[in-house]
Amino acid sequence: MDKFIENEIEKRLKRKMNELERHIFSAMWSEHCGYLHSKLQLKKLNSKGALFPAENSGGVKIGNTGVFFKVESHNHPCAVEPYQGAATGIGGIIRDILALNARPIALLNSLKFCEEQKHLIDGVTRGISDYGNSCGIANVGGEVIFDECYRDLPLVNVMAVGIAPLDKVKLSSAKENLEIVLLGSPTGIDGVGGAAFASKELKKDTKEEKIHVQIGDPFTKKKLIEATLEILNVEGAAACQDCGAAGILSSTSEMAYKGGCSIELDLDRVHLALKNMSAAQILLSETQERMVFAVEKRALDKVFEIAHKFELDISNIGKTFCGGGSRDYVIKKDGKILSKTPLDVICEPYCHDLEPVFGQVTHTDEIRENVDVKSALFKIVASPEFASKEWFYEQWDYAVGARTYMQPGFSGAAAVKIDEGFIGLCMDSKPRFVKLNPYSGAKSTFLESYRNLVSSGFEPMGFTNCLNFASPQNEETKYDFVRSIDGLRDISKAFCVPAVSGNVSFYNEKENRRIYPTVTIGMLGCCKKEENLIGALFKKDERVFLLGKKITLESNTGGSLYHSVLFDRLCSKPDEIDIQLELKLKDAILDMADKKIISGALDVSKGGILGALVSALLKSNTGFCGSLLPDKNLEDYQKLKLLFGETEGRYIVSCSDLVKTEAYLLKNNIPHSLLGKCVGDKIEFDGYSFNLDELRKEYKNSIKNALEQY
Amino acid sequence: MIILTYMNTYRIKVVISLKDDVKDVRALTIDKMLKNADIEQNANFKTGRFYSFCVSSKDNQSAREKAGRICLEVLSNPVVEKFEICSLELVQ
Amino acid sequence: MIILTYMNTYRIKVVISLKDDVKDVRALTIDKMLKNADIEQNANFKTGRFYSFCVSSKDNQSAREKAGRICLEVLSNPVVEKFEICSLELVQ
Amino acid sequence: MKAAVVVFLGTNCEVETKAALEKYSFECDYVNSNTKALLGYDCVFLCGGFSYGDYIRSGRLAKFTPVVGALEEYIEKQRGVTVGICNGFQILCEAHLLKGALLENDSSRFICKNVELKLDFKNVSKKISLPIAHREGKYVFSASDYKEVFAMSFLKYVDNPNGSYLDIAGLYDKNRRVMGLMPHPERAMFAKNFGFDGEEIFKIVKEEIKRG
Ligand SMILES: Nc1ncnc2c1ncn2[C@@H]1O[C@H](COP(=O)(O)OP(=O)(O)O)[C@@H](O)[C@H]1O
Ligand SMILES: [Mg+2]
Repeated sequence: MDKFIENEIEKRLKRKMNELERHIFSAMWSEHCGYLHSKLQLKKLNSKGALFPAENSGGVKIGNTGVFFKVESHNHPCAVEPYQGAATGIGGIIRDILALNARPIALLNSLKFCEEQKHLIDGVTRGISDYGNSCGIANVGGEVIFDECYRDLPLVNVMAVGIAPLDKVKLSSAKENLEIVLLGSPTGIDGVGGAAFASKELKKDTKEEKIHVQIGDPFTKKKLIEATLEILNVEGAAACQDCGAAGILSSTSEMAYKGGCSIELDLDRVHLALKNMSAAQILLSETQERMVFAVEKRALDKVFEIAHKFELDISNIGKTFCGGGSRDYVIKKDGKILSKTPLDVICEPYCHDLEPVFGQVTHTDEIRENVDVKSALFKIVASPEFASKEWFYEQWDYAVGARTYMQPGFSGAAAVKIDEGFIGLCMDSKPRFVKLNPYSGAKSTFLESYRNLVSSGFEPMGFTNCLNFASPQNEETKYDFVRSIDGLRDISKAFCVPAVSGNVSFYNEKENRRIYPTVTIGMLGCCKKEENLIGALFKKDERVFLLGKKITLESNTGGSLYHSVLFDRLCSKPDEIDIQLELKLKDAILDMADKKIISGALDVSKGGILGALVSALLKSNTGFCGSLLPDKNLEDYQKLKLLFGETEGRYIVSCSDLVKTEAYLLKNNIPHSLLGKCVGDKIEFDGYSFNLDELRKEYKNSIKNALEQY
Repeated sequence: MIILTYMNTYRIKVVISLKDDVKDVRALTIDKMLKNADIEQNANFKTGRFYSFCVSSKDNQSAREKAGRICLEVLSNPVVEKFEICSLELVQ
Repeated sequence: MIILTYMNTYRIKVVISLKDDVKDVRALTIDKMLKNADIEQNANFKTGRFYSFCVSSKDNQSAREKAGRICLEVLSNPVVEKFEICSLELVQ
Repeated sequence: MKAAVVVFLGTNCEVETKAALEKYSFECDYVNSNTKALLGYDCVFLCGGFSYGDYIRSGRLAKFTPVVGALEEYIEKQRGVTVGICNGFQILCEAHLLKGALLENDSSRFICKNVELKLDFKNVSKKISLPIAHREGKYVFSASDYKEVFAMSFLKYVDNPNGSYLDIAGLYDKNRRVMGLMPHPERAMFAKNFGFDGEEIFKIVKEEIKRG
């Protein structure tokens, strides 16, 4: 523990810490639990309209249902033990949803790897598969990004979504005179010190990090989910908190602190996996598959009965009480009081303010090298970032629960059925854009999700975020972090889409190599009617329109995928965002879906216009004939920019009634251009012709080939 | 110039299991089932993976080393698992 | 009337693997990988599951029988798998 | 008609199985693994999931529960139709109520997707499409059972995804009172993207119950 922090704690305690308290504070005042470097910044985010943004997970209200969602990072554990790291990441995020008495109904993930690290990719994929599938929660979407900057520093961000009737939602603050009950796996020494581990850079040799690895038990988790949902509907079950980072310590202290009372725990009553565990080990253990409840005495019997029905261990480990003037955290073991500490000192750690920061964004020049369009398209289609991700999502059960109406690969967002209609879910990040300019990059990431929802027929309602950064001690990282948050705040206000929850992961660096600042967004939207759901699919004989910005040679296309795939460069200036245009496009697309004017839609993103068109045509299995370029006498580098350049504010839609569509677009003043028609089995435009099957082979198999060939 | 080294083939059998301080969640479930089904009260299970494979090496010693490397780098994750070479035999 | 039988505890180690006529695809994958990575040309892998567990029994002989029953009825599927008891030891 | 949907600890497809049965106008109860009373039901469904975590091997630990004992009696007496879907199929095989066994897919990975199948049951013979979602779905059997299994398979993959012998995706027992299949018909009854071919399977079950 560093000297400054130690002094700070002892000043507030007005005494020296004992040994147990040293453990308590090193966990609770860690970056992971205490949000030391991010707390003040996170306050800037806009959560107006969110449901319980300060709880384990926030959400939005749809009819009488609370829909809760949150993302969590498990980057550090996955770097060391990809299989268990990914599994327990899912386990952790499920518990955050569960704590509100919400039934988890969907999972998503956002993964970033270095393409060569097959063992990491394989381990993470299997971890998600074995754990998520066994819990019976559909894994409906996500994204995978490959970049050299994630070598040894994979990012694994997972998101869970749950639903609860509004009047049944339980919060995490425990009032006085409640019994504290711990349900689930016996506490062992697995993962002791995990919170501290996640709060520092990875060591050179990851083998040293072993003791912090937690082990997931999906079977127990499945039982825990069912038991928790039953317990929280028992009369007298007052509050619930998941037992995650810093285990019993953080869950119980936060419950009491939020409820404004004191709490006393008797560690002798905790059910243990091993004999002779020390007080610190019991308190800090991150054994998976545990939940903490605060219940009235009269409910105890019923709660124990439920635990036994599900063959889960349970113990009554303490109680809350009114401590008179002070609110204390009291730890007893072997009949002795080992520590009595004011809760506010434990739960309100010293926070660093990252501001003011100095930094600036510089943009390098545009690319003027030529690559011919034909080979460029093949390279882009085969690049793992563009190629179909079916190798990943087919390993995850996306259909269990029979709520999935649009599955991965079908559209930019998944559609999941709830009583009130459908929720749309997606997860996105644009690390290259954030690296170029954190303020506009964060906004652009938000819009990526936003457009994914809109193009699938959903009205965006709220978002969650995961901020993956290097060490907050670096000046550059500080700047990136603060400006990313500014970007998220501004865009979320402009669109009235609140931040409902989130997570921060710092220290994603190793031996002075840092990841790109990576802002992951998970967004949720709502659609009332099944027939308004739109896939990214076109039908034969339909016309295809581009809506939104036309791309011209003057447009800014910095950060585009084709720069990195063809030239291995990250350069030039990203496009400006036009909020009015985005709103107008959203209204038009949702309205046209409702009026059945359009039948297919997708947003223009990775790979630009041609990328979007090709991916839709490959999925739809139809050819295309039309024109994408304004002028045929262009140099190749100019054509690349027009065809593959990524600007904001664009969608591609398909329709069967040309006249009606044009009339609608003109009447509502929507910028648009007719690209062509779905015909034949070739993609033909401006003198180019591509065979669908040849492209499909690259698109479908390139990831499998890259990852399964040894 | 051609150097001829005579290589032998050895068959190795190994067991990979979780380190002792890592919880074996499968084993705990099996224990419980056997108890419930009244087959065994304290079975105290441990689970692991078994592999048998060949390496070609010039002698016993280097075969063992090679097998160890395969266990460490290919078959197990040393962060949570340990391996044990159960047998090593010369294949005729 | 109380009959006292003194019970010993034995620890048993077993390996369960696929019968020879069932293709071990996992093994084939590892073989291929080792070959492509130029680690071993003909590794000829076989895979299996390893279990170690205790039974309480009055003697070695009956412990072995009980373990055999557990292997047959609990741990393996005799349609496709075979088992082998690798060791049986009295636990003190 | 009354259906029992058996819920083991770790089962996770009970909700959609019940919903599918109800859509097909069955009266439906969940029964847990301690139930011994099955004789009141016209059919018993063992549904998908990971009973007891599928620890040891899939479907294995479930066979030690009382309900599987009761199921043996139910089948012995030929009271009604038993259907095992996915994990349910694995349980039926592990309990030797159906021939054969299910091994890890040839890819050694979980596979979730819609697949084409050929359904051949009595006078029905058609191609249908159903979702699969399993990691241990490779159906195998002993050589000595070849004839019997060949005759009893009613559902085959058009493009074998997992290495199953004879492309078998589903089969019944010698009395046609026990059916097991890896694909999930209950998932293909609600959403357009998953199709509605699941009804074909429920139709067969209903007819077999009527046959008595
Ligand atoms: N980037 C963020 N944006 C919005 N809310 C955040 C962010 N990071 C953390 N939070 C919120 O802070 C609270 C504490 O989060 P956390 O400590 O991660 O919870 P847990 O330990 O249960 O995972 C939660 O309400 C969470 O949603
Ligand atoms: Mg929490």
